[in-house]
Amino acid sequence: MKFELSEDQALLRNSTRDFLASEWPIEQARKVMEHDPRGYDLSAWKRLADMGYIGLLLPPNVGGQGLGAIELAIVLEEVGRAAMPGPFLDAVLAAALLAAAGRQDALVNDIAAGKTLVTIARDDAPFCGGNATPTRFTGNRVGGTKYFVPFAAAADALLVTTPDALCLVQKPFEVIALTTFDLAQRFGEVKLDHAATAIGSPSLLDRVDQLAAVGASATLLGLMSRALEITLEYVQTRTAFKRPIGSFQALQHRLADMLLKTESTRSAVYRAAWCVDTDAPDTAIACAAAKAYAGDASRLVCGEAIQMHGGIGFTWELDLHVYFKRAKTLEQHYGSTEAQIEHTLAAAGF
Amino acid sequence: MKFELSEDQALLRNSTRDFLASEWPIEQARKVMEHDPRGYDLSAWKRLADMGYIGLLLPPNVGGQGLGAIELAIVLEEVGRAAMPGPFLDAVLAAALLAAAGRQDALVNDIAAGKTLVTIARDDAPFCGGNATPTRFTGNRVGGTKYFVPFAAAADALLVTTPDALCLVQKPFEVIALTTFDLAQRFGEVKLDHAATAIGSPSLLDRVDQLAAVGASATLLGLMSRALEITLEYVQTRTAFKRPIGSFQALQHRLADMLLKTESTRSAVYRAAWCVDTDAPDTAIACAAAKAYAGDASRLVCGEAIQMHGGIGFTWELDLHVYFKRAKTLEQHYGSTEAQIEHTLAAAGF
Amino acid sequence: MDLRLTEQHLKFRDELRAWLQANLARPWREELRDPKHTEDSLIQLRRDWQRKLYTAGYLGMDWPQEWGGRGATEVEKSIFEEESALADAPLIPNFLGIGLLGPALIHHGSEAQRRRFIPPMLAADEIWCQGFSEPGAGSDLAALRTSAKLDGDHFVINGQKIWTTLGPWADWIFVLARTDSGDRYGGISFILCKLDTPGITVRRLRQITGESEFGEVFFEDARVPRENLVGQIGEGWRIAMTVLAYERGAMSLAYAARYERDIRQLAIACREHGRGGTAVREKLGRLFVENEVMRANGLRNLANFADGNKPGPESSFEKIFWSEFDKRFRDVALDLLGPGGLLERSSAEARADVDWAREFLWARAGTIYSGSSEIQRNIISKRVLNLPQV
Amino acid sequence: MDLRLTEQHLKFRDELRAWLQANLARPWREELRDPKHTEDSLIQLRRDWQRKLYTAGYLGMDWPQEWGGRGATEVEKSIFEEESALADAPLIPNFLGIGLLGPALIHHGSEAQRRRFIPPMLAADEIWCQGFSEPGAGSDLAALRTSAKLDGDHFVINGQKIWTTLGPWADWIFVLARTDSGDRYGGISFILCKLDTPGITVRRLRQITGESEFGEVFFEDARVPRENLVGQIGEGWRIAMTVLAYERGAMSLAYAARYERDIRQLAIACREHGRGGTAVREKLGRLFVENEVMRANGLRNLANFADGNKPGPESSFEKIFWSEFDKRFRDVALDLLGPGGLLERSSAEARADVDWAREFLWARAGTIYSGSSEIQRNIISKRVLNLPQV
Repeated sequence: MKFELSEDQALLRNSTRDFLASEWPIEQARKVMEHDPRGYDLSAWKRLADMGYIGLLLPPNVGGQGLGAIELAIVLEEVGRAAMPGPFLDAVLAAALLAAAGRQDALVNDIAAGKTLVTIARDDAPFCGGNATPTRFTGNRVGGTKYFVPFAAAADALLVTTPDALCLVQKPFEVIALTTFDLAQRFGEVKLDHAATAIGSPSLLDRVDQLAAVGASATLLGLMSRALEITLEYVQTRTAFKRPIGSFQALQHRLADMLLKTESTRSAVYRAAWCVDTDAPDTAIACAAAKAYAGDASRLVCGEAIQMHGGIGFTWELDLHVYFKRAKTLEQHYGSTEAQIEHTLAAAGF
Repeated sequence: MKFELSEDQALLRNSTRDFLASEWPIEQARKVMEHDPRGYDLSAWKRLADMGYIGLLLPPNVGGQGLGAIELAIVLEEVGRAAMPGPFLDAVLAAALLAAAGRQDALVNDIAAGKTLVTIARDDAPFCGGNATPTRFTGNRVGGTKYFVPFAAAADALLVTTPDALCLVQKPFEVIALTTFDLAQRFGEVKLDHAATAIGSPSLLDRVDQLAAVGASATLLGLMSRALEITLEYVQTRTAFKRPIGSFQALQHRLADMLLKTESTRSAVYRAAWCVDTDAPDTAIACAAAKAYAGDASRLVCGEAIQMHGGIGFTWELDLHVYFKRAKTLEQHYGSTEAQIEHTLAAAGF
Repeated sequence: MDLRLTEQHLKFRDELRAWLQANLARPWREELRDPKHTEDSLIQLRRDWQRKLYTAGYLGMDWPQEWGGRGATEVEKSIFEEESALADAPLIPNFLGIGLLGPALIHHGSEAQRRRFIPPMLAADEIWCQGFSEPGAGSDLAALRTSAKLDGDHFVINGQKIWTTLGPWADWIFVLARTDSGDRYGGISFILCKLDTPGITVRRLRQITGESEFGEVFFEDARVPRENLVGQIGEGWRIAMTVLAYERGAMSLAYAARYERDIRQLAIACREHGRGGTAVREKLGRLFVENEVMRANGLRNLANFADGNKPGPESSFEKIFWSEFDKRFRDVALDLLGPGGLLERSSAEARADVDWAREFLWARAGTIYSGSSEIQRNIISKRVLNLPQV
Repeated sequence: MDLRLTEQHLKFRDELRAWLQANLARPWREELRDPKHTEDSLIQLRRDWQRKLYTAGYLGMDWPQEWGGRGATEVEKSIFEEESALADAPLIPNFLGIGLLGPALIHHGSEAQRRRFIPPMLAADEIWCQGFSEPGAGSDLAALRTSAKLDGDHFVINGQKIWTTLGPWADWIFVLARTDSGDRYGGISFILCKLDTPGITVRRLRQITGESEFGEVFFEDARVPRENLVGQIGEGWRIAMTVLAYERGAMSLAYAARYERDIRQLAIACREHGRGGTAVREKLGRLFVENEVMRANGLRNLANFADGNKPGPESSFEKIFWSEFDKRFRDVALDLLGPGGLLERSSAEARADVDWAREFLWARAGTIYSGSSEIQRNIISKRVLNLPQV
């Protein structure tokens, strides 16, 4: 029994951290977020693919690394720490969904190679509530409108969820940009009236949803870890009333709570990942609980980070708002906190 | 415009505080709670009546003082501070209900004089939920079971709520004690199959419920004010690491929040009372919001008071637990927090 | 106890309400989402609005008659704020000039200074920004290091000010500068500087909302006439502390009016999106309840003002209450709305009622500016609770 | 990463589970609500249970073989706690003796002390209570003032100890006493005292739950043989700090097991009372989610122990997490149940599943005893975050 990463896993973490430090220093990440209309950088995307990251979960015969959820969590924690923009998790999940549907063709290979971008189109309404009209698949055509489709404008194909089947739709799409305050992830609204190929039953999503929960909560963990780190550095150096502000007990106690939340998220995320990899009986509970907890915790920690920075924390220049906005956005996607609480209860038989 | 009490009101507050200090020092209150099976002291009850407190809201022609909700709040704030046990608020509300129903008879007079105890029997189930079976009134008889009837064992008559009518039932009752951790208020379960007199429509409760909300939230205000006072004294004298613990910033910030909650409750309670007295358009909202807020705030403040006392706060000997238990109990009665939130929304047209 | 406005105040309120209805073309939220507007045109609109208010006699109401005063008190000012919030009127650009500098000049300035500065300030002909905070002096304001050295009949000013609201549009800045480096409080002076003075540079400071209402102001050997000193040398700290108390009037009623409108909009949005259930209802209800308590606090403060009390350290309660509530409210709103709540105002599908995403971000500033929640709690523990300080 | 128990640990768990099923007559909650029981008879039952566990080899499992050890580690101890919680077994009365004094004797005691005290402690023939806290020394334990003056071959002890769990039933107490008033830490010694020694008085201390598990112990010129000193004079603080680290093993899994049972009972209660709706569901769900995170923390700690790590200051996380959660959980439970949740165990209509009222009150102690949440946060900020201390 061991909670620490294995040697290979630790190596993956270190190499990912090094890779992102050189490819995606925060200045570069922010430049792409603020100035690249696509929301990510194509040549950097190719290098990410060449390093094997996009094919992380795919079997080797389709160009993948055949790794598991723990490795996914390791990489996405680093992605979160670096606040790397782009459709990384989306592409990984789309590839996993295709693989789960038994596809081993050029499409999957091309995703892993970074040549083709596929993301999953899920939301049937732009807001929460019962007013959604599901997209339908009949007679080899898919019709309806999908909202908050990740990187829809850049995608070559979409995996569209319908109550009838999961289906694959090729571009071109009519995409209306849905612009949120999170510049690391771009969304589009896509009107569908397209020929489509069924690739499998909606139940294939179950496992992909677990991977999504692990991936998103690992990203949230990375975000909050880094925001806490930045804050710990700041409170050691920033002085007020002739003392470092980190010496004030009221802040110390809140920093202790931030660390507690961060480390508890870490426990939950890696436990969930381990459950997925070992097909443990409490996998569904562990994944949903990790995402639900991570969303709350990350928003709180990143928010406290801004507060403790005072005025400077409210400036565009400082990076903290990028973390805070990402955290709030991820809370809403890949199964919102509310949805994950419901998943937890359902999986626990409540 | 003036938030401060008028001269008469300030006099009432001072005289009530003096009266309770001599009649109900905390040692006496605790003695009665712990050793008097009735839960209050008959001779003290008589003196309370003689001072005019029970008839506070009643018109002078039935032995009352003809005062209003502000005065009710003033008195109950003091009752809360003193943690006075007994059916005071219950008797005041029952008298108000009878008066609202137009009763000006000996019964009302006797309540005001402390000779007769009447309380209102409302709850149709011991727990929250949809499983309650309403008590019914038909053919001049009332049938059903009422739970958490205040001081049922001591009551001479009960005002029983039914969907059909409010009705008055005379003792004897078969009472099963419902013993909670709050020793200041006694409850009983009463099986009814009794002759009963209709006294009016259930809608008469609306105004009484507003008085109940004011009275209960004023009591909660008194409880939390006193718990905070006790704690402020303690943190000034108790030392740890060679400093008074009140000099630790982590405690200071929490004490500031406790004061903020206490003073905000004060604003809400007296605004609600003033609304009732002036029949202001936002009376229903103000009363429900005051009770909902006071319940949360008082539990939090009394709980923090225990925490800041450390081990000694967890002892029976110290009085704080009496305040804490009263606060949690009042949160559940006279319109639970949940019910008052719903009242607020309904009154605001949501 | 009496929480009813007097006849005189009711009359004031009714006249103001009628005036607002007649004079306010569109609610501010509609201006904000009109694509024709730029940051500059929005400022111009606020400038025009201030001019209108001034002409109608609604500014400086509690000042001496000669400066526009009409014998009003905190009560009229609070009614003004509440009615402006109800009508969703723009915030005047010179709110800091009128809120802080005006009282400073009236109580501590020279007659010449009052004549020179007050009329154009009220008329929005000159926009003022506030130069108190510095990169190294925020919560601990007295740590400020911007220096003013007397050289003949000029001060030579060096240093940097930050969080200067409306800095990029302002004509003048009122500055706290250090005239004696050895005296923490007594070494600070209160000086007025024209922003086009050589050696003064204003830089925009972008906020996390993407807007740039704030600025930074740099001083490099900027020479400012000695006559621009308010009060005596070394009196700056005392003047600033006096007027800062004015900044925090009875704002709770105005905030409660604004929040109630937004809570109601949130409920409408939930209905429109088919979002029901007791969980949604309880969340809306808790927000509404807390907002009612804020309103009760506001009524109490207003009544206290009407009763002749001055704002005291209790104003810290008000600041903590609304700013901490705002954070929670905006967060719950996004959770109820779902992903669409995070949309930029200009995006497709964004709701037109409230700019939920911007409000969520903006709420993070409320617990920081004008004395952070931490500073407010320090004030309460020290000045209200009298807790031992170590 | 591997969170699976090894074959050996699985075998241990399965054997223990079978043993518990065969040997535990009734779950503890059923004993608690059996009206035949008194406080004394419940203690007797716990004593009997400890004896059974001892005979079966489940106590002192990680001690040297001669004292019952079987080469076990924190992993087996944690499994033991979790399985005991799942089976709802009684808490052994000597949990503090075995948890704190045992390690102190093994690492710092004399051979004679071990022979004299360990066997009857394990067999529950002698019950031990802990004499660390004093009325004036709680969070600041080193402020303790109980004095032990050497007089020939006896210590003469004067002072008062408080929060002595099971004090009223104990035979012995292990005490931290001051042998040098000038040396804050180095002036403290660790001494064993028989409670029937003349000059020692035990008084029951009633808790807010109405129970009297705690006591106070008064020392008035109590003469205790010098041979009852553990370690050297002045070593008491060091010994206490070492063994206190043991008090906080990996308890999260045991707590999570117990809380899950109660959360499920709460859901059943809501169903039985016809209490539905999304608000209730969300509350239950949030509790369940948080409890799962506690379980994840527990698995992580367990795996770290199995991996050879010793408990460090991170154990403060565990303490804060469960105790703060417990407070919120028990409060939400009462809100979901309504007035009936506040009933005393013995009252009509009280639910038989869980003593909700008592748990609500008892939860207030969790954030106070064994190092309050405040102390735990101090430890984290100092020893984990290395924040500057002033």
